[in-house]
Amino acid sequence: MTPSTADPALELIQLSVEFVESDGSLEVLSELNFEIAKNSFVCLIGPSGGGKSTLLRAISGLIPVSQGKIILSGEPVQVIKQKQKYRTRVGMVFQKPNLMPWRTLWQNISLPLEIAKLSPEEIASRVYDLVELMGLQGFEKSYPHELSGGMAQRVAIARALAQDPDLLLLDEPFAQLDALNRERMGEELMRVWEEKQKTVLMVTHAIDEAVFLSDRVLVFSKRPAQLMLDLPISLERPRNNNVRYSPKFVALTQELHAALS
Amino acid sequence: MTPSTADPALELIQLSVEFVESDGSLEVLSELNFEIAKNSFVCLIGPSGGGKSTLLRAISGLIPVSQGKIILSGEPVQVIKQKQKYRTRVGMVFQKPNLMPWRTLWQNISLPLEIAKLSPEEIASRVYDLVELMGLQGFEKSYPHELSGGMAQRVAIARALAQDPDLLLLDEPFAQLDALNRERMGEELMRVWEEKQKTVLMVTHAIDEAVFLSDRVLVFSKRPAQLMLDLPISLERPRNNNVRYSPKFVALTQELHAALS
Amino acid sequence: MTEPLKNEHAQRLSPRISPLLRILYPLGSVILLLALWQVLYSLLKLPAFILPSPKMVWDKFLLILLNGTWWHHLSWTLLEILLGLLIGGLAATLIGYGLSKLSFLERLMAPFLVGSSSLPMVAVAPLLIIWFGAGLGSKVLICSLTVFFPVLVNVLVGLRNTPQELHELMRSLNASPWQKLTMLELPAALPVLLGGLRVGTTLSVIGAIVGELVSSDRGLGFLINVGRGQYDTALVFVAVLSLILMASLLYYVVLLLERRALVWQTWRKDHL
Amino acid sequence: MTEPLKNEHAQRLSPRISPLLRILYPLGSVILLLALWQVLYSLLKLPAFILPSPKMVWDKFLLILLNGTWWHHLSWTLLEILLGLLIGGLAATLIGYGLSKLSFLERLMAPFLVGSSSLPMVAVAPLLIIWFGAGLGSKVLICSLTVFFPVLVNVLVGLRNTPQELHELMRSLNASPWQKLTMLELPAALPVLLGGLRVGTTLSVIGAIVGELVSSDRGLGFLINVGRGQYDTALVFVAVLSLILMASLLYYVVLLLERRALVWQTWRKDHL
Amino acid sequence: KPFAENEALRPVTLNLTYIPNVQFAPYYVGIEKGFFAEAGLDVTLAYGNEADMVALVGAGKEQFMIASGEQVLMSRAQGLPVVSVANWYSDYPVGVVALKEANIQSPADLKGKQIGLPGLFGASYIGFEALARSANLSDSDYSLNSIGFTQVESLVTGQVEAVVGYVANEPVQLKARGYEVDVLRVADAVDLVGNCLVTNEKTIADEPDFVKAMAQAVVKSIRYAAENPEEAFDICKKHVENLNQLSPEELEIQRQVMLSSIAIWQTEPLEHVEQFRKWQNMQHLLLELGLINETLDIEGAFSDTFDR
Ligand SMILES: Nc1ncnc2c1ncn2[C@@H]1O[C@H](COP(=O)(O)OP(=O)(O)OP(=O)(O)O)[C@@H](O)[C@H]1O
Ligand SMILES: Nc1ncnc2c1ncn2[C@@H]1O[C@H](COP(=O)(O)OP(=O)(O)OP(=O)(O)O)[C@@H](O)[C@H]1O
Ligand SMILES: [Mg+2]
Ligand SMILES: [Mg+2]
Repeated sequence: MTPSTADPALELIQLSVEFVESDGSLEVLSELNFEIAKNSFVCLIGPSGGGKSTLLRAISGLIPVSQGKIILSGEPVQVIKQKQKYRTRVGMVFQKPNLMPWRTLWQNISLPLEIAKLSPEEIASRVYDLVELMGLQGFEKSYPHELSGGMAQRVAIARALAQDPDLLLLDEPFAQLDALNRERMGEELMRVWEEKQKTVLMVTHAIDEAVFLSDRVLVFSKRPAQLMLDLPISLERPRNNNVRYSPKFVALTQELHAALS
Repeated sequence: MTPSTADPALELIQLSVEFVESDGSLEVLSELNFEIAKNSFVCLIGPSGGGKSTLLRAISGLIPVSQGKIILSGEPVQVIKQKQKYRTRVGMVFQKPNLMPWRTLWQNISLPLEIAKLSPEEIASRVYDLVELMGLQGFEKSYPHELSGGMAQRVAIARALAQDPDLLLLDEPFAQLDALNRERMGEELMRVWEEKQKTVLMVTHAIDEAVFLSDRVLVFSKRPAQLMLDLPISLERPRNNNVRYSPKFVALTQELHAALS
Repeated sequence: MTEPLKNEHAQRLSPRISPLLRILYPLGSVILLLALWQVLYSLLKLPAFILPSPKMVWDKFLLILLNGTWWHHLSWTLLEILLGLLIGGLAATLIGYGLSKLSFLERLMAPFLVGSSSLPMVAVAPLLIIWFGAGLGSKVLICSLTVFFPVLVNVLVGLRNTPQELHELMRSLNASPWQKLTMLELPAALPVLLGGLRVGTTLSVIGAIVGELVSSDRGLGFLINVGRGQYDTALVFVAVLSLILMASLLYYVVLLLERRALVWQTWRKDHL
Repeated sequence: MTEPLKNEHAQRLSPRISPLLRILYPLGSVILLLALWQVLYSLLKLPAFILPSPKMVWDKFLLILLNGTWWHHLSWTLLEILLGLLIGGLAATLIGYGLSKLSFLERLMAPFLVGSSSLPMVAVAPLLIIWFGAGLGSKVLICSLTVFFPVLVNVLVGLRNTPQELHELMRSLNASPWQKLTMLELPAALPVLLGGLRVGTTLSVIGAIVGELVSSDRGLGFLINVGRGQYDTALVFVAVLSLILMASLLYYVVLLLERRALVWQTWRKDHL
Repeated sequence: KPFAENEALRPVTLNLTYIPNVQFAPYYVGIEKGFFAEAGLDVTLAYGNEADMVALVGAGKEQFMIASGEQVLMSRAQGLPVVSVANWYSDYPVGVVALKEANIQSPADLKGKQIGLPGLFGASYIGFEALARSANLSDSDYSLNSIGFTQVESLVTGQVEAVVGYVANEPVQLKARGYEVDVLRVADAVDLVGNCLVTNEKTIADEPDFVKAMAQAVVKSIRYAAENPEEAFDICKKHVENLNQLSPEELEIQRQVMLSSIAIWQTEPLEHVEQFRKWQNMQHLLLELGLINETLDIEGAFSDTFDR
């Protein structure tokens, strides 16, 4: 579980993203350089409108890059995207669960697999495992409107995992949940991450959440976003709720708080 | 600012609330007894579906009580409600800002005053003060859809304060905000409370928020709701962000965590 | 791990209506209407060829029901309507999808869409009959046209309102255009599309009748013409009531289809 | 203290269309239509009394525009429509409000609302003329009826969809019934009400024309009858095109009113 | 058989205006008694709006129809090459009907009255104007109400004092329902051409035998129906929708309608001069009413070479 920077899951090299508009262009990311080690859990914090979502969208290939490169396990995103292998490389979870309301829980999880045209048996077995993993048994036939916010978000994570991606991107995945559910979902996510051995990059606004979950917290500056702080979180794993009350945890939280205000 | 139980703002005496349904009745609150001191800030935590919102709705007279009494500064709610003085007694802030989309920020704040048929001058001066108090200057003519979530919630609080009520009820008012905005709004609310000298009863799911804001935290059991824990928060006031890292804060948080799980 | 269903609340709070009441209410309405009609008849004392009594109309209905005339004409009108719905609905869906992909063309067409929806078929039906003959074809054409525009507008609106985030999701999953169509766009547009079809049904009935009134030798519209020509007002009433009933039934059938197809929507039961 | 506006994003991403294009597009559509028509005319070589050329229609238009006939008839139809809108809209709003307070009555009426929306006016127009005379009155009545039902349905839907939480807010503020009506229910129902009026406008045009086609001595529908009676198809085209234009204009006027009244809504610009 | 010898019957559509009705008895008789078949024709009847039909015949899309005389002239004025080839009605079939109490005995009595008619176009309008002009009345002397085809109802409910309708229909309907009425027949005032069999110039030029076969079969059918009214009425029951479902009283009314219709049928071909006069009177009236703008070649509008 210790990050090995020798073989990074994600490398950003001089990455810039601009939006061209009728009234001039807006530079959102400016010459960003960092890498994320394989199997590490990294959180990204920064001011609103700073460009965090933009970065995630660039990594998942939804928007073009103006300059620089994004490299996933050694291969540039653009190349991967064309090779159609892409969908096994990056899974994305948005702020809202983003489920298709006309699909049942089961069908929502199987969506990426159907798109990838896997065999029905293969799909069934994978989805079955994921339902189990995320503790969604008994709700397979429920439609999204019948699910609570926490369950819907769990389905969204299951859907992203269905692709079995090397890199999991999460954009404020728990923002819609209340405080208690949020804590629970965080623990859940950590458990899955430990079991599945994925690389995770997650955007959040909650400092304690970031500290509790990650191996490393990145702090973005205001727009154009640059790396302001790169804080390793050397708390022992596996972690449980008590770690929140340890002096180390409190100190890390305080440091991030200071950096942000 | 020290609570004096001698002259309570709110007293519940053997309070029960049931909902009668076609398939039997549902007891939501069961023989509840407690009082809240004048000018104190009390938070209420409890499991989902436990009856917290029901209690607030009962106090604000929106639903009838099956048994027992609710007494506001010595007078039973039912009596007050009939006397039409009621609206100066209780102000309610809901989970969603609940603004009228066709009214500007200014007009939304003035709503309770228009309903109370105050003179236009009186209304203008009161709303002006509240806009200032909540830091909403410059947005008086904006419509709700032009406001951010935090600003909308601030308007909702201003609207509740416009009635100049003795008791302010807040039902998870910050649930829709992200973590950072939530902290800010908490501090804001505390500032207003200190300035205005109101009694506040607030429902929340966030333990640290409860501890940070209140003089006393009440913990509800599962349905039918009963008082499980009544925890005084003896942290010094005025409080700032650093108090979150004090051992006392951490201990209180931990105690509440334990009570809830 | 089991959390409460999200809208447990909402469902409990929505007004319940027993199945008995659901039948009793429309029944009540009909009885009310009949009573009103009878009172009007007895009070006004108009000649029967101006306002027949409910009894006369009922007798006439039984007569033509038993000798097969009723079904002969009703089935013809129904055929026109259903063909019109099928052709108009299908054409609108296909063209709507095409237009939605070519926003340039859509803008070009927008004024026609508004204009044509206000085109009274009764004014152009004769032109259509001159151009396309007086047979089944021109009636189906009129029906198709009346159905076409509301469905087209709804297809456009439905496709346009597909949540942007779901489009992003599909893109992030590298979905092919065909997969986007079948897995996202069609299901997303379905509720609005069916809504358009529902409105279209009503309009289609009117279209068929208008076509028949202008020229025909079969159908409920023809029956209205015959009744009026022979001062058989009871027959006119039977025909008008039949077509209202037919329109209402068709409406509810589409509504039912909608509910079945859209179980995934929190169905608004109080939807008219 | 100043936070970003909530839908800064959304606004930036919505497609912008320059005011020039906004005029150019409909213009393009019209030119396209004319071209198509001319091609059809030249190709099919139909006699002019079946399909006149654009030029013939334009000449006829100029002729009746200059001698005042056009305005004479158009203004009459417009009067019928506007009176119908006023009376039908007002009645629907008042009755709708009443029904919404008496849900028992509403349930009783629901089948009629569905049924009546599918009642072809062209079939009952003669009956109305028998009962209410052939003058302006019966046309306005037909218009009012066509406007009545869509507006009524929308008033009911609008009132019913007033957010429950706002009702609670008003109750928690001890608002009087009158305050609830003016401060909550009316403003909340306004968008849907105006939407109904917009649909009603289109229907009202059709209603007026149907009434005039059945019996009249003035109005665009009458002009259509005259044109058809005199084998003057160019005149029929002028009348039909005029009424389409009028309907579209009325539609856009209501749309404009809607936008003005509803500045507080994030206005869907791409709304047809 | 003059036409199509040793061949199968030639299918042809005869377009009638309005809807199936006892007044169309001759055409039902022609089919049932085989008069059309004898002429080598397999006739199908179709019904529709008069103006639409005239346009279709004028455009050569249809070949035969029954139309009112003024329609022939008005459409010819607009360039439609339609021609009348046989007469059905000897008289103009329109009249003004009033209840006895209105006391309208002569066209002059129309002065100051509220008069209902379907619209300011078509046969009833033209017939009424002819009648009014015969009494030197103009439109300012009475008030015209467009009431659609609701003449009987409007008269009975007192919305108007007199209505314009078909002499064979509305008066019969009213009398049968117990109303006493006065009828002013247009035919008594002016001699106008009535309804006739109409085809187009192209058919006449290309297939004169075909036209002749049709015209003569029509004339024969009219005569037979007029001479055998009871048989004709029975035949009607096969062709007229709803007739069988009428009550005996209502059925009798329909019989009366047919009988009064027979009274104005042209059972023998009209002399040329007589025909010419009727057509010319019609043209004169249309010119006066401004419904046509220039004199037409009357000889081109009708032909008497096919019906005899
Ligand atoms: N498609 C786009 N076109 C133009 N500008 C855009 C686009 N997407 C984002 N932006 C702008 O880029 C900036 C960064 O946006 P982004 O969503 O990445 O911020 P963020 O850090 O995710 O903020 P938040 O914490 O509020 O989610 C914002 O100013 C936004 O307005
Ligand atoms: N009007 C009502 N009729 C029937 N049952 C109701 C009604 N309002 C609430 N309930 C029920 O009462 C119980 C308590 O609900 P309440 O909203 O008070 O819980 P809560 O503590 O506020 O929960 P949460 O933390 O999820 O907001 C729930 O089981 C709910 O279903
Ligand atoms: Mg973001
Ligand atoms: Mg609650």
